[in-house]
Amino acid sequence: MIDTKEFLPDVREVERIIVRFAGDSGDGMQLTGDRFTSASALFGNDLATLPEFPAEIRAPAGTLAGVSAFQVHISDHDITTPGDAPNVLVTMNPAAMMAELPRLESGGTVIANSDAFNQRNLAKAGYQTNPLEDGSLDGYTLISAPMTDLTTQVCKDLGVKPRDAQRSKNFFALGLVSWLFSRPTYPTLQWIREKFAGKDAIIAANEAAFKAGHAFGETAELSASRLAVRPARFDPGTYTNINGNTALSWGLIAASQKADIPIFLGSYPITPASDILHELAKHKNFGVRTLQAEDEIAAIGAALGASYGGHLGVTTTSGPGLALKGETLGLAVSLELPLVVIDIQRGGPSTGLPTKTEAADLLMAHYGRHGEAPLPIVAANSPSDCFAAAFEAVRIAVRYRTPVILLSDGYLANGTEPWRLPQIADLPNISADFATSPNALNEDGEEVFWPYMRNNDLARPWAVPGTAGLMHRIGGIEKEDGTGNISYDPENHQRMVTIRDARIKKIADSYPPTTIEGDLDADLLVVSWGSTWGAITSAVGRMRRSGQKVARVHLTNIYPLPNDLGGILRGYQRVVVPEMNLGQLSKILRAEYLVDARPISKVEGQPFTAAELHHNLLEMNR
Amino acid sequence: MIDTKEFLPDVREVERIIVRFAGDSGDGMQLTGDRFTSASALFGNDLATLPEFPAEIRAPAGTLAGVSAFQVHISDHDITTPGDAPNVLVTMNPAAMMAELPRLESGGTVIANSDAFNQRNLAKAGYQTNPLEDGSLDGYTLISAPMTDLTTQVCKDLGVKPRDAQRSKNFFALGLVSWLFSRPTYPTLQWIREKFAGKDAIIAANEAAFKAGHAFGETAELSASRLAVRPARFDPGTYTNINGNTALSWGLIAASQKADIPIFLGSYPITPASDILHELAKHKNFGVRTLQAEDEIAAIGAALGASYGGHLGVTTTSGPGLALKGETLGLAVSLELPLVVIDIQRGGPSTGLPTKTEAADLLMAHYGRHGEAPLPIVAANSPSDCFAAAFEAVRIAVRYRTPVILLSDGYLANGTEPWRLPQIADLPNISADFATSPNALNEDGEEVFWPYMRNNDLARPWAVPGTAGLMHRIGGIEKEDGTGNISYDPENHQRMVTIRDARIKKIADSYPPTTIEGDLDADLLVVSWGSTWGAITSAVGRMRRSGQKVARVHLTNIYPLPNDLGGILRGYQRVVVPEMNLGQLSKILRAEYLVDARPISKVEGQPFTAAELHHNLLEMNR
Amino acid sequence: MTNTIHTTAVTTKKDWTSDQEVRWCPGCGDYSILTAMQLLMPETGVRREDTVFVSGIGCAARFPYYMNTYGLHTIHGRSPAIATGLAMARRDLHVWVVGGDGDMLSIGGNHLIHALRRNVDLTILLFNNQIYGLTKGQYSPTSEVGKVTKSTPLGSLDTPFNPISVALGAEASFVARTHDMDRAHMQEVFRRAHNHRGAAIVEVYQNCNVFNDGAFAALTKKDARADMLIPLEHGKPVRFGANQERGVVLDDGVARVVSVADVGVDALHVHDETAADLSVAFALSRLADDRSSPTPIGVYCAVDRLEYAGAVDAQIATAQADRGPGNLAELFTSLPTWEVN
Amino acid sequence: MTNTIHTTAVTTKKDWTSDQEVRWCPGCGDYSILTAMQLLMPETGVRREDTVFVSGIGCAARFPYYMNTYGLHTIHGRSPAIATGLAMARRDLHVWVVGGDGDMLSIGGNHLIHALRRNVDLTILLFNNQIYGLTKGQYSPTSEVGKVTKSTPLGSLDTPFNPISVALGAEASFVARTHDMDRAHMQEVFRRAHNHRGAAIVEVYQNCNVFNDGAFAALTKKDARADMLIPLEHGKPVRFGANQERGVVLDDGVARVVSVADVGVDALHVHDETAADLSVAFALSRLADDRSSPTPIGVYCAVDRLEYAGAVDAQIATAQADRGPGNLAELFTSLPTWEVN
Ligand SMILES: Cc1ncc(C[n+]2csc(CCOP(=O)(O)OP(=O)(O)O)c2C)c(N)n1
Ligand SMILES: Cc1ncc(C[n+]2csc(CCOP(=O)(O)OP(=O)(O)O)c2C)c(N)n1
Ligand code: SF4
Ligand code: SF4
Ligand SMILES: [Mg+2]
Ligand SMILES: [Mg+2]
Repeated sequence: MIDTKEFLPDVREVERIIVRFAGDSGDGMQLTGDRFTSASALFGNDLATLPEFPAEIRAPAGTLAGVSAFQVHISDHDITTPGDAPNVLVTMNPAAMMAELPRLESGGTVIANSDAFNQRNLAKAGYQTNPLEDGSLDGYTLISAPMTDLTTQVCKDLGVKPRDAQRSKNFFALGLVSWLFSRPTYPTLQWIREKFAGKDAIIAANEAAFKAGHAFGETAELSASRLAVRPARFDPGTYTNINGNTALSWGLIAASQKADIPIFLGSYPITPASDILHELAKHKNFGVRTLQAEDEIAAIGAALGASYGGHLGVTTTSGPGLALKGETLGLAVSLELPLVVIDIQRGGPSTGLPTKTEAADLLMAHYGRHGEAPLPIVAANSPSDCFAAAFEAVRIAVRYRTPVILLSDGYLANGTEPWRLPQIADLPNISADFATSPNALNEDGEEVFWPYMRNNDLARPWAVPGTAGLMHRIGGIEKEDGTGNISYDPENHQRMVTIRDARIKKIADSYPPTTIEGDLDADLLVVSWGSTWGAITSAVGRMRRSGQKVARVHLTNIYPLPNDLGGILRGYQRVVVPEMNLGQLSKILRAEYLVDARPISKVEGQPFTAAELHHNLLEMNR
Repeated sequence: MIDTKEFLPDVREVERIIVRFAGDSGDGMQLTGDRFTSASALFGNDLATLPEFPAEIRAPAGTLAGVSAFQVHISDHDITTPGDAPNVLVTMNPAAMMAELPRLESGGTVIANSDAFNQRNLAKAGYQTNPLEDGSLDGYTLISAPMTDLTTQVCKDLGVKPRDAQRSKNFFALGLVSWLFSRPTYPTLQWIREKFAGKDAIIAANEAAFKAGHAFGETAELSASRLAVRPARFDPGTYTNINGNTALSWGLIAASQKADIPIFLGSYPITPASDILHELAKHKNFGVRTLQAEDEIAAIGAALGASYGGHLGVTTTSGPGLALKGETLGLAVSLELPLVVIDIQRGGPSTGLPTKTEAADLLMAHYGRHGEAPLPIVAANSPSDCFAAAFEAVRIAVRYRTPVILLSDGYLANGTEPWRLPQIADLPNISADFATSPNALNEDGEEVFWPYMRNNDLARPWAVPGTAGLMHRIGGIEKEDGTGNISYDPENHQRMVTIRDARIKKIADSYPPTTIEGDLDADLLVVSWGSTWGAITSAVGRMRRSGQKVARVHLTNIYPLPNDLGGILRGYQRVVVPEMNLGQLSKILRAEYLVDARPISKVEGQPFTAAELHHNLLEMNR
Repeated sequence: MTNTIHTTAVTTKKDWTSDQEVRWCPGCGDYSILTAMQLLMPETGVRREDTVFVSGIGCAARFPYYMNTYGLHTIHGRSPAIATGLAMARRDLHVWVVGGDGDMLSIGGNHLIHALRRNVDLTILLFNNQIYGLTKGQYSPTSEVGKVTKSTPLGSLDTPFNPISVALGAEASFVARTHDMDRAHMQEVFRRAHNHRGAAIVEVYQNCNVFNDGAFAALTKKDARADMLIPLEHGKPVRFGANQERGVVLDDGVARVVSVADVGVDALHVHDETAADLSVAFALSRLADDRSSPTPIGVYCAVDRLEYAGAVDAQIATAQADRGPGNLAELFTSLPTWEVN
Repeated sequence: MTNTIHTTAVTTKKDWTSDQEVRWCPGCGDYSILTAMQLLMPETGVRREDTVFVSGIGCAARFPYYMNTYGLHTIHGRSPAIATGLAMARRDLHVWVVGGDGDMLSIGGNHLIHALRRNVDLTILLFNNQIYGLTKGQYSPTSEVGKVTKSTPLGSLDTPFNPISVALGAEASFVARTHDMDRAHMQEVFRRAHNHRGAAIVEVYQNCNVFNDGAFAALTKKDARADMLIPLEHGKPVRFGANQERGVVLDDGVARVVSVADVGVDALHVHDETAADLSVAFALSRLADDRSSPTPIGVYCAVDRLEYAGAVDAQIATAQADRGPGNLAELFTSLPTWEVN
């Protein structure tokens, strides 16, 4: 634990800083960024991160395709995005400079490993001359250090092989940046010792590199001034820095514990969803069963089979996988069994941009099945909100006996932010409420079990195999209302289609009232869903600080929509819907409420920045 | 050929008659209906038919589940539906009576095979007493004949085995009905001789039964009067009576001939689409290749592979299969290759009602793929219109290099109507326009081939393997505009998403102006798509004949919608959309045009009747 | 939902018969398979509520409706995958999977072979009628080359699968074949499959009298059986014929039918169903390459190897023993945390 | 688009190399496979424009981008199906299919086995690295039991497929194995596969040095090969070892490694790749059941049987000969018609 009062007085204080680490895939930038983030988290800053990987496993060293980057936004107040233009850019090679410099704020600081700017690397990156020397960085603050060389030197007497020593150069960079932003050093030093326990040479090399970088900052005559960001004011509690996929996995585990039904995950690896499989596979002691199935259809099938057996069936995937699951989802709709289907969206169509973010699966989630096959849809707003969204998805699935689609995206999956650990007792209970006895009388007055009798929620009983006396047979053919027997009767079909529709719509009765944030009396209402939450929060904040009136509603439950939403929308002159697609939610709102909801679209494989949204909203408010 | 002037003067003339043949699956009702239809077609009536099969292959004899029915509507004027309530119901056993009597118009005629109304069959059908005797048919005209017995008797001396003789009783029924409606007899007699050529005993039995039925009508004192329907006034030409699946298959063949590219059909059997596979498999002499694939995914995959090779890739399925094809369809969208995907819709969700009709796959056709993956959608209106719709789908696919979804449904698939054969020379030409030479210059000024260069339609070149100099590599990862090389560039992705969207929207520029039928100055506009066309045509006709004003627009091109549609919709006070789903097109119209389009829904596995639509429209016009 | 296996129930055939009307065509081979199953179940002593039949789509797949147990009629081809999830979740249940040759080998082929290699505790019955029944008569992946059907008016060109070979190629631990004309044989083979630990697959030659009548008559009709069916019996020389006059030898790795008189009894192959090496089982499966030659029936192999669901449960038990049952508070604090007061 | 096969081109390796930068990890086994292919192609004499590489998704599946031919990079698992359509439509082309063990045996397993049984004229290369490379290191259907990966932190429990056995169980007509450390062997096996009429599948042991480094080192590293790889050569006794001191016999249907000194050369199995009965090929495939024992490489079987696309074309030709080329007017009047004047 850190004393959040501790503060360094000898530096210039700023509210927030955005740092972007960029280098070759082999340069360890993700780890460097992660360490910097952790130190900042422990220090008490609010923060948000955005890792960006190349699409190739290992693109050729030194090329533009191989650039790996990690952006972190640290702040002394509540922030919701990893920031727009970085203030500081760390570039470990020319390719990183070439690829990332355009993002840097004008006048920002560039930190470069000058050793990497040799003829060969410059050529690979497409530079004719060395940007560190040819004046093209005029107007930026440049901190150039021979990181490879200095690291090799400090490692010389530590018994470290030169190749390993060179590898530690990212810790040099980390040390330098830590100095620059007055980060405490001990969390990193401690982490190095724990992480590499047993590999003494590596520990020594990394420590030495880190300290050398820190010392470089202290001793060199740097033109950049040293900055610090105060700890943010957080609500009291225990915090951890968490990414969306981990939060989502934990949300599932927590809900499974609360419902007292074990998780069964059927999954097939796919970026950016695989990490949920990896995370859940670690927690077998929670009774979690994971199956890496032969494909996405088998994955959802197995999950559905487990749900039929009384487990909490879950399946995780991304767009291509969800497209494959449509037929089985239809069966789940017809069987009315709990099932949680998680889509971590990525750039499409087809294979698209597998490592980039997008939110264009919303209409598929709504309509990607044949026939009238409605099901509820929940979306997560931020990395840590993935916990709550997963919990909500399980709540709905279990209570209403229905498959639920939970939408997240690549940005939430890998991005991190501080998360206040919930009190376990405060988590709502979920009741599986398995059927244990007959629920109807047949014509002969005998007690029988009818699998399609319904409760007040219009939900049917969940009678799991092994329960004596409740044997029944169900399937995907239309069922007779009540008995669940096969029925080809026209009126029964109409009735069942209507009931299936009504029971999903009824879920909205269980929502809390919709919250309108900002200026209730504004003309402009921003409606949104998913990971746009953070950027919109920032942009709306900027609008309001500059005196512009704007209201906003963010939806977690996308289907059915909240009962009070229509009334809210009709209360505003203009409704805009920023989306990482061509306007999918706006389509739904227009159809549902006949309100002229206008999309603000971005389909670049990258999240909105607060600045571009601010700009858009300003236009709308004119 | 028939002399359409021929007419029988000794009977009462009516405008139209609806006859429904119903019996056990083993009773040959489909064949009987078919024969009656053919005789009527040759006689020159307009007609429309609706076969209804039980879901089981051979349900237990005599049960309700085993009832098979065939309805035919014959008329002296243009009709568009198989009719609402039958005027005459033929029931070959008690189960057929139990199941079908509720449909009969009040006061209608019941024809029954009294031999089948024995204790055992009555019990199986759930009758306590015999409806032929207990007075429950009072109010109907009952023609009861011991068909089995009479048939066996006339066959006695023909050397026919008693079992075969019994089997001929459907021809007795056909003979009786033919007499009742003054059908010419020789087409049926001729057909019997051709069909059973070589099986002399069967021919003799069927002929004898048919004649006996006819004679029974002439000699028995029937309380029903003999009716006749004059030939309809058709446009001059050659006609054939065709069902939707055959018309659709022929439309594909015709388009393939016009485009001079052979059909490659990849398909997996599924009701009610299988008959297209069966039909196309017969026409190998047109160069048609058919593959019964291992599943629906392989089916579309193989079709796409064939399209890549320069063939006309086609895949046929129903809802469950289309749900499976979503991922590959996304690839086809990304590859921008011609492909025709045919969905013969049936009752859903899941396995649903496989032998019943429904039109609830429209939103899946629009949105059943991840990412932004737009593609054009065409729908057929009537059995014979399936020809034109298939032709249109091929036209769009080839010209715009895109997968097209063609929607039909179970009702169109099996229903029949007269179709005037088109003049082959009048069929529009379709040009494959394969690329044969480079289309760009690279940086070094060399001629190169860029697979994603576009023409005025925004369509890309179709360069098939085997073409020297045009070697290129394409796939589902995002492609650089022009070159088609893999690109992860954010702006390129935005550009490509936008282009893919725009190129599909542009297809609407090739449509003829939308036709408004009925009263242009009405308050009420009926908008529709698919197989509702016939019932709406009838209902709108009835409205207008009774002095009610109503306008209607029927859409063949569902996506992109016609450019002039928004203007049309906004010109009416009320817009209603009858659909065999919960309101899918109405959702799209509302979102697109912010017009309060109201659905009229029917999801009973059966088409709308003109009467119920008439009733609905009257309500709307109040 | 505890994973204890109960095997104490005393029941009769009637107890295992559901109240649903059977809807197969009169004369369909599926009836006798159903009877064999309903007769077998009381003998096993298992409880009805612990028994689940899972199926896909097809005539065969209607089977679960007729058993008075839990039943899940799913979608075409997916039953092995769905059953895998159920069996992994609930080791206390007896999970049967029933499907046709199209369901299991065409659209469902991949799920089938993966269930077999994983060796999930499932008893899989493949009703092979060499045709698509429910969709009214298209050829299937087991139909012979040249077959004329609705979808192959000029004759099919696809070399069929041999289901036994496919299963063995997929590392199946229990593979057997029986046919719908011999209720006692079916019952015995089903019993063996039911008792096997791991995935058991039984191919049942089944007559579709509507669309492919007599497909197996040359093998299974009463007077053909002695000459055309080769019963496999563990530990015994492989012999058949009315007078046991024919037998099977392995000739440089290939199984061949010989006259016992020619080679002598000692030269005959002695069947070892427990052989961990599946080579011989595979060689035997090749005997049935066309329907004019004698076909082995019975248990080709019954090998004991790692069962999947049990192994999954064992990993869970170990994890819980090592780390204690899951504790949310511990989970939440497993990443670095900090306190704010 | 005429179905004539051209085989006249004179080309060099460079002609077969596309302008796309190769994006595999440095050291990946895929590089040497690519080189083998680019070296082979000029020797075949085929034209580049008549050659198509079709692939799914995975590291292996990037292959088509690097060949200067037509190339189709499709979606995960579907390449055998997509290639089937292409090969059926265009018999004049040489269609290659490339994919990894996940692509071909996990999600794509069904398409693969159906392509094999149909015997469509495809040359299929399965790069088996026993891991999911592109998705960063999960186990695959060929990974060994106990493998610890991201998705199996406690070790995998799934019995792996033996790709050769799977292919043989699926009636494959050409099955071979080679490895990424022996370019000459790869080239020869690829050539054989390319020349085969029908579906040919080649398993290539491929090293993923990032996620599964050294998976095959015990077999393929230079000094192990003589003892651990058993070269299959048609018509020759199956022998191996630095001094040819070991060999393979068929012992009551099971293949076993023996010392030649013990049994004598004449007792060794003489390899017959043309054997229509796949039993022996299957028995040989079982030798490789774990990586500590010697593994056969080379051509397991190369059997001539009905090729699918050719048979389809023949049906079309017959139909056209019998009924004349399709005539629309005739088609339209093939149902009963009537005239209205
Ligand atoms: C996804 C999907 N595709 C196709 C079908 C249509 N279909 C139902 S059963 C069947 C095959 C039936 O054959 P088989 O599995 O051999 O069973 P049988 O009827 O012969 O017992 C098919 C193709 C379907 N229901 N779902
Ligand atoms: C439908 C779908 N599911 C999952 C994925 C993710 N995915 C891409 S490649 C791959 C497996 C890669 O393994 P393998 O086929 O063995 O190829 P390798 O990378 O090892 O060469 C997976 C699961 C995908 N692209 N599409
Ligand atoms: S169609 Fe064939 S398999 Fe199906 S129920 Fe009838 S006889 Fe049996
Ligand atoms: S991840 Fe493995 S298989 Fe993929 S390119 Fe890298 S080394 Fe090769
Ligand atoms: Mg079958
Ligand atoms: Mg692999």
